[in-house]
Amino acid sequence: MEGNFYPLLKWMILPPLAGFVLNGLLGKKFLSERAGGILGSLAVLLSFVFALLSLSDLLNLPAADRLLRDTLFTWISAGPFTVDFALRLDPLSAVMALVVSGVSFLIHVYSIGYMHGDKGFHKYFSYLNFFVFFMLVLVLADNPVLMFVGWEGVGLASYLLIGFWYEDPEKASAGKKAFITNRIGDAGFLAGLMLLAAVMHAGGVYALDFSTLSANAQLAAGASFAGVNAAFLIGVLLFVGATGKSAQFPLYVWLPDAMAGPTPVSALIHAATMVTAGVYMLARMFFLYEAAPAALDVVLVTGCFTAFLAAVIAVAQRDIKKVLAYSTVSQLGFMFMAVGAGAWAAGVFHLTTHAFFKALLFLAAGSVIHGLSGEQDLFKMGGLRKHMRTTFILTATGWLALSGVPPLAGFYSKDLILEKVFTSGAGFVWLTGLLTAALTAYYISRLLILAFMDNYRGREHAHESPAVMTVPMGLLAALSVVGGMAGAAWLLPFLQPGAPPEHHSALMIAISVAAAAAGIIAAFLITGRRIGGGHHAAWCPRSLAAAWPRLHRLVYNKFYVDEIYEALLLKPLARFADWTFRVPDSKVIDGALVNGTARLFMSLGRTLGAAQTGNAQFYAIVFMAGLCLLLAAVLAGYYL
Amino acid sequence: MRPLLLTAAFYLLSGAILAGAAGTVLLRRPLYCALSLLFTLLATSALYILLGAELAGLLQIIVYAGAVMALFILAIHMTGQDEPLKTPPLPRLLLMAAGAAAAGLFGLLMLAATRFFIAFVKLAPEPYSVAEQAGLIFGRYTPQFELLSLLVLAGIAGAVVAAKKKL
Amino acid sequence: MMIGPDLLNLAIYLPLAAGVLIALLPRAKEHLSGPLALTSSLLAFIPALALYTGFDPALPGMQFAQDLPWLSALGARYTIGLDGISMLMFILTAFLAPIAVLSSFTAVKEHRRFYYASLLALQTGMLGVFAALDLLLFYVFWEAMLIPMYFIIGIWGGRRRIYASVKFFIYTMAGSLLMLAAILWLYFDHQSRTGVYTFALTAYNNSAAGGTGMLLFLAFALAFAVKVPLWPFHTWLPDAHVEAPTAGSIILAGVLLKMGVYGFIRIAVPFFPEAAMTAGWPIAALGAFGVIYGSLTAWAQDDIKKLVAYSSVAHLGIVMVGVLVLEPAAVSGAVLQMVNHGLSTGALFLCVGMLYERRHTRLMADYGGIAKIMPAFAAVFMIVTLSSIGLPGLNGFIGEFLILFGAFKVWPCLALVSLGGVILSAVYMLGMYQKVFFGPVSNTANKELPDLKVREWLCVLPLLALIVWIGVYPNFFLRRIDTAVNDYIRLAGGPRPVFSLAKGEK
Amino acid sequence: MENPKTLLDLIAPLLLVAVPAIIALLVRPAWAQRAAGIGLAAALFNVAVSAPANILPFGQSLVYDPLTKLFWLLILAAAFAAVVLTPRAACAAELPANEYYFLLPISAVGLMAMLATGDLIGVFIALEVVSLPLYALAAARRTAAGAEAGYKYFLLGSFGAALTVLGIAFFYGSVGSVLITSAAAISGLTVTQAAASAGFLLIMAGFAFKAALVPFHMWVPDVYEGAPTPVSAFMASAVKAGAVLILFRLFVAADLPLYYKIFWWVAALTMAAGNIAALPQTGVKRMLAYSSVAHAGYLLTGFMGGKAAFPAVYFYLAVYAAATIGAFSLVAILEKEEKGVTLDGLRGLAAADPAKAALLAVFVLSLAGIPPLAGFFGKFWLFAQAVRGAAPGLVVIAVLASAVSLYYYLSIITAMYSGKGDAAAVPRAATPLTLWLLGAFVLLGGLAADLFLLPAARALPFLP
Amino acid sequence: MIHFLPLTDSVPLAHIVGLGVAVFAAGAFGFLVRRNLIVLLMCVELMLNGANIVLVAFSRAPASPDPQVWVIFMFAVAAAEAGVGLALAVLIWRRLGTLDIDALKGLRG
Repeated sequence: MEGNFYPLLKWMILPPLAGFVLNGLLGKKFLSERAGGILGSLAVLLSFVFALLSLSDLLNLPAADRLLRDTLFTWISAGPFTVDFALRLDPLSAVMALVVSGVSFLIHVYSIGYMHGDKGFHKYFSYLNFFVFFMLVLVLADNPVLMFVGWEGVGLASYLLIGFWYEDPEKASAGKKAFITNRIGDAGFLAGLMLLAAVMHAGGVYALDFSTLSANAQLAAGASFAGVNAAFLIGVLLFVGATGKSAQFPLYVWLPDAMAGPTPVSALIHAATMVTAGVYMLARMFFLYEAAPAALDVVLVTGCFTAFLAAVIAVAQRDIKKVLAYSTVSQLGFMFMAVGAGAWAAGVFHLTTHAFFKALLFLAAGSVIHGLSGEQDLFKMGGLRKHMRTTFILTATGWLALSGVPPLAGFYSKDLILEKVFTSGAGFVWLTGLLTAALTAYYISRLLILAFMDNYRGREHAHESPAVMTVPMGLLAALSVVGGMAGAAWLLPFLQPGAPPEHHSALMIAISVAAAAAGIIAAFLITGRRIGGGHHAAWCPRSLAAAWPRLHRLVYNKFYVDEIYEALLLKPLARFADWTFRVPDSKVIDGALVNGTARLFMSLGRTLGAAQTGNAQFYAIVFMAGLCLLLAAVLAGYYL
Repeated sequence: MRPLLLTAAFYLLSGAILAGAAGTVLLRRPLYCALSLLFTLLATSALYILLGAELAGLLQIIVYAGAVMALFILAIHMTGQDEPLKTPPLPRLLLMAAGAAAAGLFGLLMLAATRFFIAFVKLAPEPYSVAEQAGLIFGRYTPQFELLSLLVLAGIAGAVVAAKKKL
Repeated sequence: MMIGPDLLNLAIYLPLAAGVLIALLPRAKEHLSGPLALTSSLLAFIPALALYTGFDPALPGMQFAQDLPWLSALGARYTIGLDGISMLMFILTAFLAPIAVLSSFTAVKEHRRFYYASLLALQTGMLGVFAALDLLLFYVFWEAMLIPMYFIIGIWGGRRRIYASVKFFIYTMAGSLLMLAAILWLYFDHQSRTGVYTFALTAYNNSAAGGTGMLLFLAFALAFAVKVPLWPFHTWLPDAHVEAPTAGSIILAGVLLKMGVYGFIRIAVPFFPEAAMTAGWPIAALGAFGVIYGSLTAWAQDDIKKLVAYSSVAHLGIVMVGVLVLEPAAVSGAVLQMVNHGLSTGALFLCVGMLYERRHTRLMADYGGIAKIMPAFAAVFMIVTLSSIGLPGLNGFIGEFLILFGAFKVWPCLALVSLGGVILSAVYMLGMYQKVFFGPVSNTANKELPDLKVREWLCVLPLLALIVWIGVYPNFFLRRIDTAVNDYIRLAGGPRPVFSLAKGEK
Repeated sequence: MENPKTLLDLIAPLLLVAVPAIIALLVRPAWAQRAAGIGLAAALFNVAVSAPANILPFGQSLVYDPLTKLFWLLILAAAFAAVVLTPRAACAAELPANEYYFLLPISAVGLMAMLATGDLIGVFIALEVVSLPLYALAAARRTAAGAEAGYKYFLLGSFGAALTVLGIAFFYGSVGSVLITSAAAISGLTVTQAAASAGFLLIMAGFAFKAALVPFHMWVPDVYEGAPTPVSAFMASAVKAGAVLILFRLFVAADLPLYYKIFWWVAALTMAAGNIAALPQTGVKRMLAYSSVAHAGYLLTGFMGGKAAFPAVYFYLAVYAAATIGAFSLVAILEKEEKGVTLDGLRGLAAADPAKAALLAVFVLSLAGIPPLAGFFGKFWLFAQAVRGAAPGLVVIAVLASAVSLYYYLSIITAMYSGKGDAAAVPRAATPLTLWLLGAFVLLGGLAADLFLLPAARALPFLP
Repeated sequence: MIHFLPLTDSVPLAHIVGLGVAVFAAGAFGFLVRRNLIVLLMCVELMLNGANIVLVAFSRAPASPDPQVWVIFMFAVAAAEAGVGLALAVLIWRRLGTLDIDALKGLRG
């Protein structure tokens, strides 16, 4: 262990914080738009550079114990709980830090172009830096509590950025929806942590940093809470947290609405970095899941189901960003399938490659929307290959990578996951995974065709995006191409030094490529025919909508999941809240008990007042009656 | 023969007193009530003498029967309220309550008193001499006696305040 | 004047003296009363700060103690002193008072001399409660400070101020009168056992057990539960908060509610540890239920101040769980949460006050899109809302985290119920924030609202600074209350048995 | 002043009050108040300075011991305050000044005599000396209400007196002596105990009437409302104090468990009836009347502590008397000729006359028993006696009753301090110094309770 | 046990006390029932008279002169009371025009 005070880690997280503060306070008045943009991007670049430096230091260490820690100060110490503000760099967090800072830097540069002329330009960049700071804190945290700080910090950043244009109540409530759904997930995360802490404390372990936790994982396995095995319960609860953050079933509803935010935000937060936090957390806590295989099955099944469901929905969407959003949900499903199958390294590998090509696709969509000055409906686009050539080429790379066409990145990581799932024996899950891969290829091809092929259906005058936007996209495209091969060769052994080298069976490769090809061809057939390409076979339906109209409407409306949540959860809860205030609070406690007693005493007072009739003789009679009563009481003592 | 006469006289006087009291309470015209009260007071003073409290009996006639009754008669004439009042008596419920209260008081007190009164009171005993009683008044009870003077003075001033037409 | 009891006395009685002075100002000098009040409450903050820095966290028991004869016929002595917990509450009161005074410069127009005199008298009353170590002295301060609060709500309050102030006064008074009977019973029971008439708090620790102990504990608990406010006894809070002027609400939420909890920590639990051990769970359950109940009722409000008032019921519900669970982390979390709630709810009321001063309405429907018109105010309100929700990185999270983690080990179900409350807090707070700040500027009256003025910045900045400081580096405060927390737990009969995480089968 | 050797020294205080009263009858009306005031002040000073020596020229008929000194101090202070605080305006308009300033001091002399004699007959006669002037004074107002109040008070007063005489007769018959101390013999009696305790009860009833305990309290609201306010002040403070002290001496002397039970119920009923009946009142004077009934109840709660409760009872009487006289005097100053002061009448007083509003608030808060005012310490120590006397149940009732009383006490303060009202039109008469002294005593007296409790504790052995 | 008449020159104490209490009770009943103010006063006098009879009775039973002195004092007290009472009655008559007790209903509630 390099000792606990490796300095570089704190320098990795400080620049974004400085960027946030400077842009936030001084931005509007003192910095020009250009200066603000550069400051923001520079901050993230610094983090990226420091990440690289610390990576090289990490690599110098012997393969077995590659760990760098930096304890800044004791954050909380109350009774048995001591939580240090400590950062940790090991292969897993190094990879994540690189991905986060690298992709963020590119998106920052892109945003300078995209957000040009927006009134809240500096506020936007300060929020982005704010996000990167908390993401890095999340990734580099040495104990789950600090990770939770990062966890909620990024949730807040996404809330602020989704609702960036808050004049529109639609966007504001989308932000609120994202934050609250995250909060529900976070509650699960917290509950899991609480149980973990309780189990550890019961076992006499009081430090909560990951090294000690993984060393005492068997404590959790041994203990049981309310009859259920503790490790399993912690695993599931932490996974609930992950579903909230990484938009898995049932808490994925917020991600499609999160598209209300600026597109670079969608690219950075809702594709590349934040949503992957769930996968990172599971990978980080994997020592726990090893102790509770049942929890892994839960992850596997949920991941698979989410992937399939999202892919189906993506097929029928009209809004370009909605398609990409559901695609992200689906790809995250894949990552969770990988972790569920026990291959967290494969999951992280897919996470990295996905970050590249999904960010690329989102930025491309951004430049399309920017080009068509705000138009997002696929049916109003078309033929953009003529007007936006570079964007077309870059989108094409992203399309190939996502579909899993070799040799691009998508193929390597997705194929690896399918193979791991297959080898882990979950046959049915593998089959659905394969089908989802095909569907993925289908909807991304459909997007490409609708947007770029054929001729332009919209009214706007499409124009190509400036260099400051296309250059980052180019870099990302390069990474999408080269990332797969480099990752397979270098990343996996780096993450799991001891693991045996991966051998890809030829059969598995063939099957996944076939699935991808099927998807693409189907897309060209159906979508191509739909937009009037004459020479297609009769059996091929004009479009999905025509073939199964009722099914199509169901899928287009996202299986009405939002409406179901609204009807089953939100509405009744709101009505119950209203009822608790109106009836028990105002009527029962306040009305009956408090004011009731007051009214009772007042009426008693009035009756006593009425007894004062004013007639002196009546008083005398009361006098005598009282006296006789007392006299009787006195004498009773003697005679009874 | 004398003792028999004494006891008969006692019971005669008791009957007179009770009749007088009933008269004061029940007669309708205030003047008749006043006269009935006068009769009661005289009968009581006779009783005192019978019981040996001669000084008290005689003083009762002078002070009580004389001065106080004069005041009452004066008050009745001043207010000219000789004929019976036309106002209706108390509602039945209050009447009954009053009766019950008074009877209750009598019953309870007698209940308390009878348990121990096996003692007897000699009629026409040797009375305490006036000198002896005077010695008490100006001996042990001087403070009380002085207080009485203050009381009467206060009574006069009070009556003047109440009856004064204008300040 | 080294750091000791006389400094403590100065800190307590300086405001009262200044208050009397201000009340006697001639009518012509009325405009001076505000600044004078501000300077005196600031002056009073200096000794409090000196005490805080001079406070030695390692030393167990009371510091700066003083013990003078007072009513020898009754056996009551003037004993004051501070330990970790009361020191923290002491400095919180001294810290919030100047802010409350500053915030009412523009809000209060008539009877200003009497207003500031009441505010300063209230400060002395509160400081006295935290410093008193003699049961009778505690009770005198406890009820004496009701009078200035009654005047503040009753005279300078909103439309239904009379109803609210009378309800507040009688509700609290009735609760504490039962405590008076209990004190008397204890007083004579102690005298019969030891032959000594005394009111010293230390004499009554662990003083009664069994049935009578439980009865007495409930009498004390009722008086403090009304103040906390614990669930069924809370209906005075919304009326008092809504109708009180801004400064009144700040002090009411910031300090008065904490006296209920302080009462439990200093008196109710240590006096009857056995009864507290058995009755602990039901009362904590009331607290946990209060968290959910408070959040639900807050969500149903359309008046911002009422929403914040009900949120206080929720926040203090979770504090009660923390205090009664007798687990070191949870208790120090609860004590810290008392400060946090004071800061965040105080700041919330401050901001609502600023809005009220501009638009003279508290209904969310009358606002909308304020973020565009008053961006700085929106940012400040955002930070305070997040602190109130308990977002990590700010002060709210530290308290709630410690309470939840500590309480889970002993009462997992209560911790989980409170966790539910934490989610609901995000729902209603962000719901309110969105209705007020986001969306289009629908109401024309909101068009040209001025953003924060200098005076308002001065009010809110110290609160924000502390909110962030406690969020980032809470250890500075936690270190100082450790010994006091352990003393409390020891007096309360030791930590509770941990929930059995049975070493079950695989 | 060395010990009073001669009889003159013994009765000097009584003379110092009576003689100026008589002078007040003779001098011009304007001087009458000064004469009475000087007389009372001189007596107060004389008593305060003199050291009581236990000489008994007339046996138990006239006793001057430390206990009597304490009694006299209380009565004289209350009487002095009532006399001095009678507003001159009221005097000129409706009260016959000369007689007024004669009758009130005479009533005070009656009270002093009542508390200085150990002989029941003396006590009865003194009680009459107290009552007669008050019957006249109650009727002093030139209105129908005045006459009615006076006559009602007279009727019920004489009814009570007659009962007391019968009680004394029975008591003497069974115990053989009329000394208060002989009440201790009741428990020893065998055959005649029933008659003795019956007689004892009748005597108690007479004084219970004067102290306005529950079954005998119905006259209080009407008479206090009808009578001139300073007279009500005197009745509510000095007369009630005298009656309560006599009740206490009798109760302590007899010390019968039966009477503890009876007083338990009477106290509970008095507190409840007094406080609850006051809730709906709008007339401030009538509300204060009901409050004085309730306070008699609180005092009875103190009785449960037995003989050792005397310091608490004495201190509470002092504090209660100060607060009641203060409150009534302020009402006297504020009321405009016949129309009494109502809650609406007080509205806006704080704005119009802050000094009087603050003083009334202090008096009312002390009556309510809110710390740090003296009323709280009085109530606290009184309830403590009840707890020592093993009557916690009564303390709980007392505590709840004072919680109920908060409502109407606060309604007075709320009226004064909220909004604008016709109180603003009150003439800005100066606030008399005595009122400030009473206010200061009530505000700070509690913190210096030792000044009352310790001497009272020292005087304990002289209780029968 | 009370036995009658054989002792001719003395009377059981109970009879005298009974007489006194009876007069007292009659006075009390009259006081509670009669409407005319002056008759009320007479009833009060009756009650006092009854009490005096009891006092005199006891002056004989344990044979001591004191009660008789007290009876004399009671005359003075009764006289003073009657004086003030009648003055008030006249005042009521002058101001309210009637001596009926029902007129005294102004103060109530």
